[in-house]
Amino acid sequence: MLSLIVFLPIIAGLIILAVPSSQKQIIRIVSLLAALAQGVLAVLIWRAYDPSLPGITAAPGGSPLGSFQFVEKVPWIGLKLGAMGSLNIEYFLGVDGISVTMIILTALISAIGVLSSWTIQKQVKGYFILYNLLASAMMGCFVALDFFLFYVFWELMLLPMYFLIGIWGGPNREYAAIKFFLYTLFGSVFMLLVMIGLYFSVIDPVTGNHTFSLVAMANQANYLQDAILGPHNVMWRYIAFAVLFVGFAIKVPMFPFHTWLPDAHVEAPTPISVILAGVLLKLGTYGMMRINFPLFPEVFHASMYVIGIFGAINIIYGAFCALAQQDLKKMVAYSSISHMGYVLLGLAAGNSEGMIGALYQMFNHGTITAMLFLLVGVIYDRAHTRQIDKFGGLASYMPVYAAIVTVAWFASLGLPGLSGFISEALVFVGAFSSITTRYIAMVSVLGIVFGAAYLLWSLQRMFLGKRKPDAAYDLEVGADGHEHIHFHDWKGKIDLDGRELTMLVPLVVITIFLGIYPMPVLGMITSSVNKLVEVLTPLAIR
Amino acid sequence: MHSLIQLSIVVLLLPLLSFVILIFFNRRLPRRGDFVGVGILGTAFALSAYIFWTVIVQTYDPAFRVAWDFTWIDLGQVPGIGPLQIKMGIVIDNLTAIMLAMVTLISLLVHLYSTGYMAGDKNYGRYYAFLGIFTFSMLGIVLSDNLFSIYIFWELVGLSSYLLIGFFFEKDSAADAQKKAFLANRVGDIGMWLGILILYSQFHTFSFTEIYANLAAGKFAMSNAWLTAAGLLLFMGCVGKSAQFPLHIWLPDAMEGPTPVSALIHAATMVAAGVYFVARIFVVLTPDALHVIAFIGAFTAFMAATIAITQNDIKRVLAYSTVSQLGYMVLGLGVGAYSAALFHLVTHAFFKACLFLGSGAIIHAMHHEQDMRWMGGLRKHMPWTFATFTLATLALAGLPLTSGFMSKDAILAGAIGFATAEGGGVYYLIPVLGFFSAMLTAFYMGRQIWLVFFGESRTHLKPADDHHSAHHAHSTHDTHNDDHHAAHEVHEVSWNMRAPLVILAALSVFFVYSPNPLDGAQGWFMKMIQTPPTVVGSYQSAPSSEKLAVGSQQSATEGENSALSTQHSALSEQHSAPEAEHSALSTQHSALKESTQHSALTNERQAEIAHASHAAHFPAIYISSIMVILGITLAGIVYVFRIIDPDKTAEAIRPLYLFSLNKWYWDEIYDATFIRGSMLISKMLSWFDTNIIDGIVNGVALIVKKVAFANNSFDKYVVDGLVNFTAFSVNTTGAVLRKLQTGKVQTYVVMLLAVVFGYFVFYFTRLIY
Amino acid sequence: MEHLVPIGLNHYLTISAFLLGFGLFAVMTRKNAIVVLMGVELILNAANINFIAFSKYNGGMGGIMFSLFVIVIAAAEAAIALAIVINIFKIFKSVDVSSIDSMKE
Amino acid sequence: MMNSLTYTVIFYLFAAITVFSAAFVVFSRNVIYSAFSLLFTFFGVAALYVFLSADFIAVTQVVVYVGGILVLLLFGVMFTKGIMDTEVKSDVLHIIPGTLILAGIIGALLYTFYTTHTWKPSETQLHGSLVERIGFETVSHYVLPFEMVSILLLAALIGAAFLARFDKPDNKNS
Repeated sequence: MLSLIVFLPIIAGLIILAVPSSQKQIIRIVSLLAALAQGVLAVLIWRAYDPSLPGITAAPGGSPLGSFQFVEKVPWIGLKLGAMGSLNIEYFLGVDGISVTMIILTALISAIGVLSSWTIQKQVKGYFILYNLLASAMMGCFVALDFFLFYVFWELMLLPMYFLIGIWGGPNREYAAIKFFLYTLFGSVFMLLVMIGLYFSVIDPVTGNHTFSLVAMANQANYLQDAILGPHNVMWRYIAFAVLFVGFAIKVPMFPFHTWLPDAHVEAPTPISVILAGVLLKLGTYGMMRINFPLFPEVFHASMYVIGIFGAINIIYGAFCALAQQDLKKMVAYSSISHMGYVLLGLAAGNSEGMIGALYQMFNHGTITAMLFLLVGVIYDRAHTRQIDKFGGLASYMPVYAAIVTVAWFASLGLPGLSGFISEALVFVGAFSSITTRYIAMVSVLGIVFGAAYLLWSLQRMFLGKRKPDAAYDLEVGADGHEHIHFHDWKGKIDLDGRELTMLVPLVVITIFLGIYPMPVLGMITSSVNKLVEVLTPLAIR
Repeated sequence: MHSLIQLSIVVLLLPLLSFVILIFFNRRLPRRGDFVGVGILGTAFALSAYIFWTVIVQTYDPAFRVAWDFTWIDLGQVPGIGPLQIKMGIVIDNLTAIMLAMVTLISLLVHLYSTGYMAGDKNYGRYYAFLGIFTFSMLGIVLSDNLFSIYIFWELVGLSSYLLIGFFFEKDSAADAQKKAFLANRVGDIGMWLGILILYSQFHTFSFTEIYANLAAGKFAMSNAWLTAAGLLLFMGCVGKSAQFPLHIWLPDAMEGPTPVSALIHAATMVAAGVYFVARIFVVLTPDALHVIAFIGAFTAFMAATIAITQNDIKRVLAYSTVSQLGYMVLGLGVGAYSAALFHLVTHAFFKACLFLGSGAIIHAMHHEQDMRWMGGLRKHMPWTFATFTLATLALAGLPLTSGFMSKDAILAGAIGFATAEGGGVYYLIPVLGFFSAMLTAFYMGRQIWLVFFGESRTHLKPADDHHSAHHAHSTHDTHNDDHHAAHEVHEVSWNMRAPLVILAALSVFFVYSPNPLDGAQGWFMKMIQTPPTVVGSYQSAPSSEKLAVGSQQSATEGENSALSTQHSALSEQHSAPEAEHSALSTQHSALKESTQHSALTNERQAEIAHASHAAHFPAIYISSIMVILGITLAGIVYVFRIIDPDKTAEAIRPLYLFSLNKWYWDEIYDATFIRGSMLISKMLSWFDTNIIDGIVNGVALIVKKVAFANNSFDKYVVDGLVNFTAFSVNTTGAVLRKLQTGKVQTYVVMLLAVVFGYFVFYFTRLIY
Repeated sequence: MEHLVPIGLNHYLTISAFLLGFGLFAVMTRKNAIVVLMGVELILNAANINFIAFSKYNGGMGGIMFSLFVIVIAAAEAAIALAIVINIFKIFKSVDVSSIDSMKE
Repeated sequence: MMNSLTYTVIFYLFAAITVFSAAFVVFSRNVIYSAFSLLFTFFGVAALYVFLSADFIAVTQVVVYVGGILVLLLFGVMFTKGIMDTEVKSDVLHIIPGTLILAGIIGALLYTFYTTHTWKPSETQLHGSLVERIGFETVSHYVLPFEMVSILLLAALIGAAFLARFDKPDNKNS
């Protein structure tokens, strides 16, 4: 099941490989079918998933596999290394509440990304092959339970992303692609070191060999006492945690490591922005929840304060930077940074409300930001500019577009009734309830105001009022006496067309539905996250 | 589930239904679907009226309360806490029933009124949809039984307010105003949210009942200062929503919205929600917090009144008047005059809605002329409007026989009582400001009535270009405007706009609320809404037994009757002995009342204030009547008899005049500090981001690149040089040695043998030496 | 004749040394491939003499048997070598060993 | 058994024939002369074998070398060029290093032989005819090398016949 959902896009990619590159429509349809099939599988997994099982089994005596579901575990690479012992890598897949949420998100965003890629005209075949590779790698990251396998998928993701930005991007694409690539690679190199260190510190309780299994690593009883990352080696454990954290934080992206994001977003084509913001950023925080924190619980507990401060900086700093942007897409990119700060803050709280909120925020940010980037893409397709000042009064001429923009913008600023609110609220509830992060939460609340400020301001400048003199479009009086809008070389429908509505309406519906009744998602994640929190809480406090 | 709960759910969801129908289908319905909105609101009002009838008239029990909740979010088995759920629920008590009826009634009237006022607007259907979602959110606030859902609906009314203020979004001023309103509210909301968080972090629940029970049981683990902070932060929500100083700036600008909206949202209901919320959380407010609230209310009332006297826009005068009256309500809550404040809320809602709708009628009749300087003489053209407007004005000014008189008087009496109970001194500032504001209120309302309805029409005095531009601003949404007959075809509005005025004016008369026109306390309202005993202050409580604490907590969560109630009342009567009447008042037998002895000191304080207020009742009547008459007289002197020329007076005290006209320069101050400050910070941080952070990144990249280049040179000249040298030497050697490779086998044999011979030589040389 | 040393091992070795020397010289210096082959035969004969001489004075049969095999292999070698020489002649129209240097460089 | 003087004289005679004819093989400019001179060398060597009690080897030497190899060489000479062709006269090259090495190698070997004092002839030297012993050894101790050598010889002869074949129509085109 999981293998199928992971490798389905790659299969589609192979099929596309056999299609002549002139058959663009067939290529697109094959990709779409693969994405839809992936979506169906995701729904099946969601329906078959038993939300009462927590996933991680930390307690000694529990099943060494944990209570993960849909587990697939076969030996993959077994190398005898002589005096070094042997290298045992497993093909180990499985899901718990944390990953099943992300699987659904990934399937959803991938499908929408394919639809959004319909307008790509340049080298369609290559584009969709890379796109499918990317979709596979992302999905693989979320279901891999072997650290090595995770790492393979993690790196596999990098390559198509690099080309997708570097070939199909905007004018400054090479710079952005290189920056993205180097930054992420920088993080993952350290991850590799920690991974090897962990390998030599952990023993699989069943076989007695070293193992890359994350489930085994999450149980502190499996660590060798005197190994490099064993419980006695406090300093190295701190260093490993920090290094791993930086690796994931770059992906989030966390404050000092965030500058690749605006560049990458501005240059990337719309569907890639959607994927990047919708799924890739979540991998950073997902990695923290899956790997960084449970493997080093005592270090996490000691560094909650620091993580919280970085979260707060992300929230407020991102909001301020967004306020100053002239480029709409850049503004949305900075809003992503701000919103991912909520996730960090929720994680830093270290309690159930915060962590559940963080995970839910990951999901909601995925859908909402995808919506935002799609909407930016819609206007960019028409006007060929994203400068906020080049618009004005659009609400009169593109009412449907304006309505959906309003929903998306308000969802992003955390309006109750839309999904973003519940996650933000839970994050704050958690962060405030935790004594460690209480004051940080009090400062971070300012982010709510500034978030509203930049979103409403951009909304006003683009949609309200009247056309500005130097706007990127003309007005002409139609046959019925009303004013109509006219973009320079745009032949299509002025307001949203059918394809764009197909992309956006599901997201709007999800956003509203999950804002009113969040349990379909929250129900899946609570037991896993509660268990995670229990693992993370030191015995002395528990 | 109680049948009232079921009904209230229907009432709550009906406006939402209206919203959904209208937002999607308004263009396909006849008349853009306005009948859907009006019809649904009519139904909702009928049901609310039934609830009101059942609760207030039939039951007539001050302690009436039914509640129901359901699990909204289930967070599962949370480590350290156990099962944790976030619940949503509905509570119906007397206050809810009254508010429910009031909100649906005014909303219905506004719906009805708008069929005339907004007719012909191009977004007519959308307007009704927005009204629907506003009513839904407002009812949600009223019905909520927990802080979380109140916060949710709180933000939703903010949204609907945003949408309605910016209804004419093509005007930049409207777009600015809607943004300003939302942001100012957001600032208040984050305070409120932090307050909620403080309480939640202690008890892991949002429910009012559970929080109060826990507080009463002394389970608040943080310091007393945190509790005061929690109260003040929660009050911040009210500051934002009810436009109290320092967040009052958005409300006057919000008059950019359609006038019926101003009546519904920015006069009667939404802005009153802040006061309603403070009343809901009244029991957690510590004395310190209450003092702050009282002062803010008093200052707001005064400040807004001083601004109102110089404004020329008819709606702005009313807007500042609203701010001022809201200040009164907040003042009332701050001084502990709980029921008086809520009473004022209800009475104010009706007469202010009447005033706004009346001004709407005037504006409509004057073809969107809002400046009072160019009005005048409308009394003859619009008799219905004139009559209802005047009645509501009298109620606002607080002349006897009106509802406003009773409620304002009760608040002022409470203020005097408060000052007395707190021991005078600076606390007397509060009643003084209150009375002074009452006089100012009478003055500016008198001015307004005179300028609008009396004298001769001054339309022709208006400068032409000003007239034109003002007119033009509205031309986008007003299809039946016509420049030519602006002045002389002013006539009374149609019945659908007149009827609401009449109904609202009727509700501004005293007998609706109390048989005694001088004492509202004898009316049903003050009987039904009584001050709840506070739950804070248990930290001060006398060493009462643990058993009582546990018992009180149980009974508090269980419900009304309790085995301990006799004991409690005995205790409470003991400490509130001085005045039996007020002790009864302060020890109501609602669910929370059992905990009286834990907050003994605070409740004693309440009782004392109530007692002092009662004593101050008649002085307050006299003083306020005098002040009102003074104000009206002054207005008469200035505007009717022209004994003092207003223009010359304004010249004489020009700095003060400008200070008032420019609204105390708050907008400029905020613009210079917060807004410019934020923009500056954002520009700085953005610069920091692109130049420093990204600069560091690029710098690192550059350094790496430089190093790479240096390395490259090293590589090129040293490492590669070495390699090339090796290659060169090999090449040279090869070139030399190549000569040896002749391809002739015999040459090789020669060499081979030469070597063998060489070996021989070597060997024998070794052998010899 | 008493001064004459009795015929011993060294005599045979001396003869073999001369045969070897001449054989080598032929291989080294003569251009004609046939003569080179003759030199090789000389070298083989020199080796055979040594084998048999040592075998005689040692008393074992190893040298004898070995020389027998050497003769057989020499025959095979001669046959093959001549075949090659004839092929070379067919290709280069010459049996001049020194002119056959196509492996140079 | 002849007396030692006769024995010695005959030995020296054959030794001289062998060495001088070998020298003539090498130094003669005419290939034909070389070939005939080689005949004498082979005979001389065969005689030396007789002195060394290896009568069977001597016979084999005569049969194989003189009857086989030498005839083969003569055929080779004749196949390649006309007998009396002037070009048959083979040139020399590397004459100086060749001479030096010739002298050096011979000198060095002789020096070695004569300065080696450890030659100790066995008590049981070979005497008389060895034919019977050779037959014995061949089919007992050396049966495997014997068989291998016969196969090698067969293969070599077939290969030589194949290589030396004239007119290979298959290869002409390639």
